Amino acid sequence: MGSLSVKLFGKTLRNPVMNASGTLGYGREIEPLWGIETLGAYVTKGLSLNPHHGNPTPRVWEEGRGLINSIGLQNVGVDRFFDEHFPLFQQKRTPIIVNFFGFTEEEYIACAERIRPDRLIVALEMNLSCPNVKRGGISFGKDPDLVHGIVKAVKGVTEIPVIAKLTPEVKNLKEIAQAAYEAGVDGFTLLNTIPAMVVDVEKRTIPIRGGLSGPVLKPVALKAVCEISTSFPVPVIGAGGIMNQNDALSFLMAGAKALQVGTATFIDPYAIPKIVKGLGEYLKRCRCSSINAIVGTACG
Amino acid sequence: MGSLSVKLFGKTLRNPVMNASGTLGYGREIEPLWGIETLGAYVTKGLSLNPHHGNPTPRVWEEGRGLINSIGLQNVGVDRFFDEHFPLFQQKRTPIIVNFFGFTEEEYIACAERIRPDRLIVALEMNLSCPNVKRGGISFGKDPDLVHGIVKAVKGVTEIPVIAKLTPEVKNLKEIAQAAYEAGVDGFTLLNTIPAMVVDVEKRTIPIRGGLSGPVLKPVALKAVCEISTSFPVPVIGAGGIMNQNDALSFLMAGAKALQVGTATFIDPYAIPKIVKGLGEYLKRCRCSSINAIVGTACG
Amino acid sequence: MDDIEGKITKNDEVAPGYYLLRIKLSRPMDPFVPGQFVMVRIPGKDVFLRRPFSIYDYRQPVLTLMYKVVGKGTEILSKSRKNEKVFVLCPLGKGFNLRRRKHYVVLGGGIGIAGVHALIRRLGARSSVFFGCAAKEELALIKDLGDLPVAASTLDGSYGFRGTVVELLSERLATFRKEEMEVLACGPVVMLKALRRILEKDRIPCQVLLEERMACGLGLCFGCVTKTVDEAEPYKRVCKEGPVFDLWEVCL
Amino acid sequence: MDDIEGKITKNDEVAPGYYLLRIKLSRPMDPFVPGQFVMVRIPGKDVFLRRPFSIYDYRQPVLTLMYKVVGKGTEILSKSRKNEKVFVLCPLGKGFNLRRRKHYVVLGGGIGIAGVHALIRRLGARSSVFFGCAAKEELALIKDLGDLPVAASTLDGSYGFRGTVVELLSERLATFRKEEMEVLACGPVVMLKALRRILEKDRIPCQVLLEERMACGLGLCFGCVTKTVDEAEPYKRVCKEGPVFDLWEVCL
Ligand SMILES: Cc1cc2nc3c(=O)[nH]c(=O)nc-3n(C[C@H](O)[C@H](O)[C@H](O)COP(=O)(O)OP(=O)(O)OC[C@H]3O[C@@H](n4cnc5c(N)ncnc54)[C@H](O)[C@@H]3O)c2cc1C
Ligand SMILES: Cc1cc2nc3c(=O)[nH]c(=O)nc-3n(C[C@H](O)[C@H](O)[C@H](O)COP(=O)(O)OP(=O)(O)OC[C@H]3O[C@@H](n4cnc5c(N)ncnc54)[C@H](O)[C@@H]3O)c2cc1C
Ligand SMILES: Cc1cc2nc3c(=O)[nH]c(=O)nc-3n(C[C@H](O)[C@H](O)[C@H](O)COP(=O)(O)O)c2cc1C
Ligand SMILES: Cc1cc2nc3c(=O)[nH]c(=O)nc-3n(C[C@H](O)[C@H](O)[C@H](O)COP(=O)(O)O)c2cc1C
Ligand code: FES
Ligand code: FES
Repeated sequence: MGSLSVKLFGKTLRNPVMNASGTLGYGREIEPLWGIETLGAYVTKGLSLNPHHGNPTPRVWEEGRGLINSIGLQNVGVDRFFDEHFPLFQQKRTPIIVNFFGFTEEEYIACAERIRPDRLIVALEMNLSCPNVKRGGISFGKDPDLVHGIVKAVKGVTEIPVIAKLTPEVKNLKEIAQAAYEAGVDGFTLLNTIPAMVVDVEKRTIPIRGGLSGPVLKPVALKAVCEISTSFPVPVIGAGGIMNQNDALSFLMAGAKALQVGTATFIDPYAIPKIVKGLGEYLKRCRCSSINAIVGTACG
Repeated sequence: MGSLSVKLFGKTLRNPVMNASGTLGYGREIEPLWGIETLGAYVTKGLSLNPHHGNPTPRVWEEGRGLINSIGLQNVGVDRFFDEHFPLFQQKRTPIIVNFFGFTEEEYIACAERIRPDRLIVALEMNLSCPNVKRGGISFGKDPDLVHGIVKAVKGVTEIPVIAKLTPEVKNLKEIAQAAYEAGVDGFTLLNTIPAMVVDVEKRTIPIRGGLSGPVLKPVALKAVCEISTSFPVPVIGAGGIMNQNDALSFLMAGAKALQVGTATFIDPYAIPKIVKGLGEYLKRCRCSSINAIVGTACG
Repeated sequence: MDDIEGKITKNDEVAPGYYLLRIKLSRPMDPFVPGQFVMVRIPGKDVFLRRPFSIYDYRQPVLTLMYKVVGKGTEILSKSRKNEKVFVLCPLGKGFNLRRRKHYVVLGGGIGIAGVHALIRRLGARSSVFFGCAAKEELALIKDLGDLPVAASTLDGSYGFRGTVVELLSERLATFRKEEMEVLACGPVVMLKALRRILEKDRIPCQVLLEERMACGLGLCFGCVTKTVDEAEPYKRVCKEGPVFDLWEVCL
Repeated sequence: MDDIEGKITKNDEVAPGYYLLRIKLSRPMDPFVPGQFVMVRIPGKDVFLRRPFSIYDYRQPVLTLMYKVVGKGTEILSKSRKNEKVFVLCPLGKGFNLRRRKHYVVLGGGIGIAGVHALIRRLGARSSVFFGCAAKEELALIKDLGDLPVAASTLDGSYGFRGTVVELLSERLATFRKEEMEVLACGPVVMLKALRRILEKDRIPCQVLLEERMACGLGLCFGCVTKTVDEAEPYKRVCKEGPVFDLWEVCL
């Protein structure tokens, strides 16, 4: 029987399927439906040094087979997360990846410092690309020098592996990845949402500006995963419109070592367990001994 | 009765609806269905100094409600276009926008020089962002300095207004636009396709890498149109997933002075005449005297 | 809480633009509290996100919803036919808290009646029911409550009190013993704001069922928040901390 | 050429995985040349691009297509029911050129028969028809040609000649007068390549109907090209310069 387990940054995950940050609350919310130990690893909602209130509504909008969100990074702050929510993952022995962000370099650093190594913490995932929040108009993911600086600084204050989560910067993606890589980044998550907007033609207003996620992202994210996974010798985690087993396989074959499922959970709250199950069945069908054997097979 | 006519670069177009470059052949191919004089202006297939053969097949792929193309800029070259195809537009008195590209700065310049001013030529549209062709890996639209240089050089050799057609560079869009603006660009077309890819899970291959177009682009393009049209005092032409009258209105309200319809024509070859008609009816219904009155009303 | 497959057994227009939808569930739903809701996956592929609807009634195995056509999702739902399959994530959220009072005044404004229908049924004689709508055609929305006394108002005066349901309540408020009563309401924001104004003086206890655009309905996305007076954490999730909130704790 | 609304009047499985689709057009289609094709908008919203199909038969107002289920579009089409509406852009492309010869040898391989069916009907006695398929179940594809002599081959030998249709033709080739004949063929690329090999020595004139993924079908997108020996402009559009090409001008 094939094994779904993958090794990421020296830790063994029982499968390569994670939730995408911000799409599975603090973890406990999904427990009435399925246990979070189903996940290869739980990715936290984006955390910051201090709590954030987030944006006014509307915060979510349907656009074709896509979702535009403008949550604005509402979160209880890194300390309260570890006080109130981390115990559940300890109890269930579920590895976590801590997604975090800051509005200044200092905030990133202080937030990373706050997170002490733990055998359940697989990595810190730096959200370098939040299109929803515009403090001073700066976005760290925009500029290779900024990326280099911030990754280097974060690497300097933590022993936990650091993942850079990038936005679909299209043509500059490789340049940005290069900057993060040179600063010592341990892996990449691709992609975050794409900036988007809706016009209400009746009211002549813009009901929402935010980040686009869901199936519409998939072909763009696949391209990014293939490009980055063949260019850098560190693991890539794929995200963007993974709705089912087939999408998951596409990302693995494009070079992703692990996967994050976001918007799909809103359409079908069992999407994640179904994908985990589907991957297991696929291994059986193709008589593969390990899921790792298919990683990058389409994009060599 | 409201008027659909718009003024662009000093010329009056009978309506703001154009085809998007590369999606209406050389113009004559649609004539069995409707006359090209239906268009506000015809945008040429991307032309280059010398003819180009383009890419091997598959060149087109359906991905959800999106199209991925990898045509590779096949075209007969600028000279043959003017010899063989331009007479049709002269005969039908249809204004044209000449979309062109090059693989070197010299090719851009030489191509632009070849195009003599004509009362039917509204503008030259520089394709700064062709993700399909990778000669030397350079893409002009990537770097603000390259954009500045190439726009300035082209402006130096032609009296025809010059439009920069940008790719969804997401976070750098404004910076790129700024570079083009400082080099004297007369307008923008937003957006070109987004780089994308497909994985064939059965065969474990990548059947196509190319540019993504169609409805999936719309919310991304709207965002770009709103951002650029409010930042620079030159006209913006909107493109990206315009399928019907409502989409067209969204782009106008987001700040586009004119529109380009691409992929929609493949789904419904009458999409363009229907949109022109629909806009006319909208003006009647809302008792607007001119289509210009709604431009930018949502995104002020 | 579960995602239950069901089959449409009825989807009838009960008043112009209003529908009653009966879904036969393939498995029993967990016990629910009035005010709780479900997330329905609209049949077909044209609607991406699920849509939230209050539990109008549930008698195993039939779940009943009442909805108004307001946009794309409800439009397509209204065209779904008998025997079509739907997935229903249920029951969700926090319903009305009914352990506090002896006498409840229940208000439903327009389609807001769907949010308090199960509540009214559960309270029976412990409640006084007020229903407001635009015109007498919409009285069909309370047909199912035929056996209970309902004070109704119409904006055009075509039936009952002419005016809003809050104006009607305001006229009758004096007849209730304020110390013993609590108001439970569901309706458009303007209605809830007006209600707030008439209850403000005595700060009469009041729970309101709020609506917001939702993506998940489970508390996962933080997309459906409403602003509250809690300064430390002003935005609460309607799907998780709500949809029923204490009127005096929210900023409408 | 026009985009004509039609109504499905028949959509029957004639052999496992093969369907005959009859569409009643609301307006007459322009006169067509065998080998020309149509672009069909598949009912529903799950298929984005239209799909190309050869004109199998057309007798006003009924257009007939024959198709094989090979992927998403044809799968969904096979589930379309009677009376469903479809849009058909037609007639498209350049058909077979029939002004040249007295005797035509027509080859259809598998579903390729759909591309030459109307041709065979038009040529009548002027042609010798060869049809190859995998097994005798697929003979249903030539049932409509019952009144004409067809030489058939099956890969498994369950009917007629055992082997490919090109092997069959190769055996018979000597019986034809090469100076007067022309081959017209439609089938998978492997078949056309094999055909090329047996015709190469005498460079017998041959027209082939090629298939390519298409977006527009009108020559607008340059998505459907095939490579030719024309060095100046190697890529020709299958939908515009084709789908019928001179075998000796294409690089298969
Ligand atoms: C807890 C809860 C219970 C609800 N119960 C019912 C019910 O029993 N019956 C009923 O008819 N409706 C109910 N609603 C409202 C219902 O969810 C919306 O009317 C529906 O989602 C609109 O979908 P649509 O695609 O038709 O509209 P859209 O095209 O998405 O939007 C059209 C209009 O509806 C409004 N709208 C969209 N989504 C919501 C939403 N989630 N809540 C409120 N307004 C919205 C928009 O502001 C817009 O003006 C409830 C909402 C919530 C949050
Ligand atoms: C001019 C022309 C005439 C044709 N006539 C017929 C006909 O009469 N009957 C018939 O059954 N088929 C015909 N075809 C092929 C038919 O268009 C494809 O089988 C169909 O488009 C596949 O759609 P799908 O969504 O089912 O497959 P997809 O899911 O898109 O693809 C599945 C498989 O089909 C192949 N395929 C996809 N598109 C095409 C295409 N345009 N041409 C060839 N292979 C393709 C792919 O390589 C893939 O292996 C014709 C094609 C052309 C270009
Ligand atoms: C509601 C919502 C909230 C999100 N919040 C975060 C976040 O806090 N931090 C982050 O890095 N990404 C966030 N994302 C982006 C997702 O993690 C993911 O990268 C993106 O949605 C693409 O995956 P999907 O198409 O599977 O949803 C959020 C996405 C959504 C839809
Ligand atoms: C088949 C095809 C060919 C294209 N060729 C060109 C081109 O030659 N030059 C160019 O600037 N853009 C080209 N584009 C991009 C379109 O002009 C347009 O920017 C894009 O498709 C978005 O619009 P749409 O969603 O309406 O198609 C092409 C797009 C398609 C689909
Ligand atoms: S709808 Fe997702 S948190 Fe409420
Ligand atoms: S399919 Fe578009 S040119 Fe042939």
